[in-house]
Amino acid sequence: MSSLALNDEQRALRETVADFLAGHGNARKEADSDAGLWRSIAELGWAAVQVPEEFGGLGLGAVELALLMEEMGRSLARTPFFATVVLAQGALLHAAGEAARQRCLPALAEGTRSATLILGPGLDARAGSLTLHARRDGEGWRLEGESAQVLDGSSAELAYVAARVEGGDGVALFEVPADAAGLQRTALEVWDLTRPQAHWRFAGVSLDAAARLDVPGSAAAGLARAQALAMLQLAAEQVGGAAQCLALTTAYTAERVQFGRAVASFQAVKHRCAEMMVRIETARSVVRGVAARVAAASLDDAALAAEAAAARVLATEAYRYCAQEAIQLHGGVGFTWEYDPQMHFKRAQWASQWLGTPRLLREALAAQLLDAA
Amino acid sequence: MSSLALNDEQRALRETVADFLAGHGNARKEADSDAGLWRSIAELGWAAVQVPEEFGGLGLGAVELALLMEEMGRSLARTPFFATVVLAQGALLHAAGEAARQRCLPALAEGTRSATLILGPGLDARAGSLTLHARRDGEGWRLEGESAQVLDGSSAELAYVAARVEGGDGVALFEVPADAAGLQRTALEVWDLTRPQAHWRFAGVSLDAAARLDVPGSAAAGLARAQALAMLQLAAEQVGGAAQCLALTTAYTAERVQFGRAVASFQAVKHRCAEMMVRIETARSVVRGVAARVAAASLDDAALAAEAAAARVLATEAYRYCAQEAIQLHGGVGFTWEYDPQMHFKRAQWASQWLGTPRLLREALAAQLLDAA
Amino acid sequence: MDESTFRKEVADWMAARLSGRFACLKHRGGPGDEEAWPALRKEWEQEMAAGGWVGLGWPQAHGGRDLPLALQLAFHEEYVRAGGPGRIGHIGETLLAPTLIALGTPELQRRFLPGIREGREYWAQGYSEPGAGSDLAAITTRCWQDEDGNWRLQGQKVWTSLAHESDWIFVLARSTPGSAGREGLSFLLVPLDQPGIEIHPIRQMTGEAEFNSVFFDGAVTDADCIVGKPGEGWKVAMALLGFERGVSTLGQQMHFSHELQLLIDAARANGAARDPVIRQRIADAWIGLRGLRDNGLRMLEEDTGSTTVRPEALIYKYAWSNWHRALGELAMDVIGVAGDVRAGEDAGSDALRRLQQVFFFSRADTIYAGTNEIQLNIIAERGLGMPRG
Amino acid sequence: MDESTFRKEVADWMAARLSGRFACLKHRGGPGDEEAWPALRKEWEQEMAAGGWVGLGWPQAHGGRDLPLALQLAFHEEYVRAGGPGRIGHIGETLLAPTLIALGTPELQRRFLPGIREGREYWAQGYSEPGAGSDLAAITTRCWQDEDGNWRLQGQKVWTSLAHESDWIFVLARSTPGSAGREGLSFLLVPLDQPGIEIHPIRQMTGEAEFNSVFFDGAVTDADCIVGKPGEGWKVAMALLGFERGVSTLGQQMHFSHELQLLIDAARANGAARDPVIRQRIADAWIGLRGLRDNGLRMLEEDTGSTTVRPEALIYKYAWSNWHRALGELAMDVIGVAGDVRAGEDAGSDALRRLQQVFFFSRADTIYAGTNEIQLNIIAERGLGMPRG
Repeated sequence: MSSLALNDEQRALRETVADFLAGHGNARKEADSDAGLWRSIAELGWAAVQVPEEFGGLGLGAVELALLMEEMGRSLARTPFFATVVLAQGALLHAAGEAARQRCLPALAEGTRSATLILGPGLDARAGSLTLHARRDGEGWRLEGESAQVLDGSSAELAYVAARVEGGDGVALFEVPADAAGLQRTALEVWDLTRPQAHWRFAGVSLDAAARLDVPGSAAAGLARAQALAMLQLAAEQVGGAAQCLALTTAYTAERVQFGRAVASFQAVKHRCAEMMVRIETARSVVRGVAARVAAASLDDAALAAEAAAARVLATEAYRYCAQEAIQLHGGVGFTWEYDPQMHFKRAQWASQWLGTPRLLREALAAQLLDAA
Repeated sequence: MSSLALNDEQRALRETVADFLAGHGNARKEADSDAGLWRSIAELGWAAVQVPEEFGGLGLGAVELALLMEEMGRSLARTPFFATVVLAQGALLHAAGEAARQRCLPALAEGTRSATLILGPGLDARAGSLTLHARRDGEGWRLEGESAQVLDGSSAELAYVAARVEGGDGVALFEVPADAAGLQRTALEVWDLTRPQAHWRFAGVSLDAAARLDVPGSAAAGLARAQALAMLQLAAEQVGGAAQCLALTTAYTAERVQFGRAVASFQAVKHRCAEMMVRIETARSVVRGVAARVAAASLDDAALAAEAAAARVLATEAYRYCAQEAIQLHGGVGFTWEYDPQMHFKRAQWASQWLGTPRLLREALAAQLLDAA
Repeated sequence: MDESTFRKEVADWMAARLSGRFACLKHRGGPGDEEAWPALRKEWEQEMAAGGWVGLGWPQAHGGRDLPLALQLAFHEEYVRAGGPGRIGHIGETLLAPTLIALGTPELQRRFLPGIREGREYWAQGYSEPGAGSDLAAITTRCWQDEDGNWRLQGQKVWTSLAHESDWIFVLARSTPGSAGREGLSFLLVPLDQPGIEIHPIRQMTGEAEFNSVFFDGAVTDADCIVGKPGEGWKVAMALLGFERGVSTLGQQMHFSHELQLLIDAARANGAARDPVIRQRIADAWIGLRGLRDNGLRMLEEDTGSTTVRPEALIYKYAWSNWHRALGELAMDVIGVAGDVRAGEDAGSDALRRLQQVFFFSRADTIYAGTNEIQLNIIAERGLGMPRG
Repeated sequence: MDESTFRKEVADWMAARLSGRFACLKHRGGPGDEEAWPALRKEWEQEMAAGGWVGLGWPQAHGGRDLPLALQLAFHEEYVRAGGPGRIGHIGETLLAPTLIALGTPELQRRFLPGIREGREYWAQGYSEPGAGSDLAAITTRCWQDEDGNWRLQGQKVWTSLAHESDWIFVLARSTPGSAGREGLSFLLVPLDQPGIEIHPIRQMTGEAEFNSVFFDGAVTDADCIVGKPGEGWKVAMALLGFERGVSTLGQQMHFSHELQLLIDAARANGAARDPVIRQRIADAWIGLRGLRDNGLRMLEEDTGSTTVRPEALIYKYAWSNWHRALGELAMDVIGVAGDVRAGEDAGSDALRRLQQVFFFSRADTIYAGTNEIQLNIIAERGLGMPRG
């Protein structure tokens, strides 16, 4: 039985992150403030949280990263943290060979470079969904194809790219600098301004042999594991966003008067807020539980996939519900630009479509529960 | 545009039926009172409502029948009305040949005999789901197989039975007297005591040639149409039951005091009751609309199937929701035997499984909407 | 007139006129899209007026055609079927005009009805205030009469659709100093283009602004620009809202039906139509639309003249707004990750843009014109006789 | 002690003892099935007591084993995994005993704890009344002292589980004439087998009766059979309810897990497991169970000793009861029309009977021990600090 309790260091980390982000939220600022925030985060060492000490990291784990992500979600921070730390570091940690990890991780742990990860649409790691193809080209490789929506695709300096290897050699993981010749990036106009995206076209991008990071034959399983861990961390971020929707709503309805009473005193409003709390705390319990079990290394791959899926479904439904109700219970101002609920609503919608929709995650769970021999 | 307005005769019928059933409800009485109620209903002419005048009926239509069914649902009357009028008459009207209608309908319209209908499990009319087989036997027929759950299976005097004809001859409709040799009936202990069932085993039941009622080749389509119309009428009954759940709940909560106030004055209770009303009235509007279009003969078979499915899904969800909330809002007494909500809960559960579950009905609709060329 | 002949007449007219320079208006200008082509849509209103399609249900004495319900309905259905654009004149035609016909003086009727009928004058609605949303009786905008009898106004109205495109606004304001609640209010007709009025757009979640705040700072209107007597404004305001549930609800349903069809086409195009869960939800959307449709027909037809509570009318706003909101969610689940990206204005993105508008803008549906919570209160209290508070 | 050794010890003991004449008790006697084999289940309680499995968490001074939380949890899990029957002694062991240990006098502890620990004396709970369900403070059952100091009781309690199988009942009654609300109540311990008490079964929707009404007509108990002082009954009663959310919640989850497995087996057997919509719902049930489990672990572990609000504890009752109710609905949708027929008592119908019990009996889950509505009020007020009323 792994403990769900936070220790003193973890509680202190949560406080520090929450305090810092409360004072440095950038969701409503212009994009040119983003680099400064990311630099500060790197200086605080948070980009290093899950990287082992041997690669220049802090050697902490899923629990600490989830605490960070929850606070990021609460503040709607617009930073390369998710793409660089959760996605790119995650792929390196689980799908790259020892030498590649040694070479690539320190810069990402320091936060001196920002990165992203390219899998199939919506960050689908299954081999069949990958849209990029790698072909041997002398000693090196040549990448072709396009990825329609790359997270942080305009700002990332590096991309870790999963591609299908032509000739039946399975899946490989490559490092591609964003300024590589033959790579065309087009920024997209997205609804959720805190989660920028770009279209990437690989019109024959040549890479040298060292750009391939995986040990052949092991990338698919490693990427699946990295994807499951990313699901867990995205769930943590969603829990933070949902909790903020509830906090905004209880604060607003406590002040707002209709029919001579605070809106918060209406039983229907109270019950809706209570329902939000039930969903948030349930999702938070599972995120905390899965993170603890990941930290205790007590889950095999199948169990990790199942548990991460559970966390994601709960967090996705909680965030969508809370964002919806935050708009509804704010009344007219809820769907105006000046109030925050609409920003959470867009983030919740974004998060519901990436790293597996609830529908697909449930079906994957059902297959585990029902189709075993 | 067919009118949804009731005319004066229809309104008067509704009043008469409601008054009569309010004074003669038998759901809580012993089963030996049932025959008397059925006799009274027959004397009032209600068993004749949809039968054309040429067959001894009143020649009214789907709208009047739906009004009757709604009141039956409200009162939870335990009568052979649904099985005899909706199911058996319906099968005769739409799947039997002219001579058979002439011979069989008058007794059913008079209510001198009670009857039932046997299709596949849950009254599934599709040929592939039928569990009885008919084999030519000299001039006549021989029926084999079993039907696990026959509505009114212990009390019905006649059964109209759809069977697959051996040798690829499609589906046929037979009339089988309940006391036929080779027919074994076993009463079942069911949860919904107002909807009795029995297991029927056909251990070689011999029938003469006249027992086959359909015009060969036409039974399948006729039964499908009868099934769709039965769905509409069952939806009407469900609307009546749901409306009664709401009426019971508003009455009980108006009287019951907690925390020094009538329970009905709590906003959460009011909103729940309002939500019940929304679902009931939506379902009622569609039942009324489909019945009006059936009466105006403005629907082809595909449109009828789709519209009846819509009515059924709305009515099924409304009844389940209202029965659930009636129990919940009655508090402790809601799940005791002495109060009515539990009876509606059982009826709502029964009704959710027969004549197509919401899940199957939605899929059938989706096929119409999405799979057309 | 025979309904099918009439329908054909409408369809033919629409096919002929909604073309050429008006072709770009097809299916445009609905809720969430009201900023599309406002000037051209005003010309379209005049085109329609010239064609005799404004005031179909008004009495002939007021320049209307006094058509029976079935034909009005047929008009709205054919209009939407042909892709007729969102009606920039609808507040004047369907809300203010019936109110003037019912409660206005002959002078007011002569003065204002022709401008509405001819598509020359556009109206905005001035009810809600920052402190009076669900609780409309809490309004604080004041009005008073100068010595010359002219009315003056001071205060702020919000959520006024299209105020920046309108010529006039009807305003519910407090004329009796010190009054509270529903007492002491008056219903004034106020020209928008004057120094005492400022209109500020309210930016909504889509980044666009089809609502406004209207600030009155000593704004003025004529002494006789009042409907009903001073102090009777609440009654007039409620009568106007009563016209909101009219024949046009069935036109709205045609819009919904069009949106559902766009969604179905999108699902078939991208393969979502093969997903069993999406299939269930699409079927549910269709079922819900049947519910709105039959409920709407029942609302228009049954028991007219009866004074009892009309359950189908009570539930209608709650039912359609929540259906529409769910449709938007379904649309985005059908579209998938591609829905993250804002659809462009190019023709190929029409369907995607419309579905995204439904998703985002339907968030307002369950809030304006009585929030879900207010609707449920009303249903419980008026429909079920449950106690207040 | 090492946890895995301990688990094996429990499992071995259960395998050895839950056999022979006790074998028929496997998986029986849970909620909705409490009427199963009551006499034999009392013998089983004594068997367990003899094995040292009662009072695992009690202090050793009171005859308990003072085991750490992890081992208590392990015991409950292994107990349920082995099919251990519903505990007819649980009200005494898990509710009254901790209350006596915390708030009772040494005399009361000496008098009552051994009977509970040895499986000899069974307890019922006398809180709710016909007019005091959600509003427990509205109770009207009176109690007063005779000249000899003995307590007398007059009134009616309802929803008392297993009263007809119990020896004692603890009763919250009004000792201060004219008092109201939470003041003036006392917490009495009353023997059930006496002329002043009548027990009437309450027939529930399944036709069975595991709840009772208990009528007190001058019933009597000893002067010292009171926990806390006269007038302090509310505090004692609430302390007792606080013990309801203990380690046994995780045992309850093992029951739930068993029920979900029965449902999965049924779905695989009848083909419902191939239905895409049923698959989604089964996955959701599994997800919900993870939620209960991790929430339960968090409740037991985090921040113990902290005085702040524990959100995970506040939501727990609402979460499990609604999960369980939904499980029952899913079960019936999996079973289909066959669910119309009452499953028999034969062994082949075990799973079907259990699933039907879940469907019908879980209707009570969202009502007793604080209805959904009360739970949401509490969450909003205590968890979110929203205003009362």
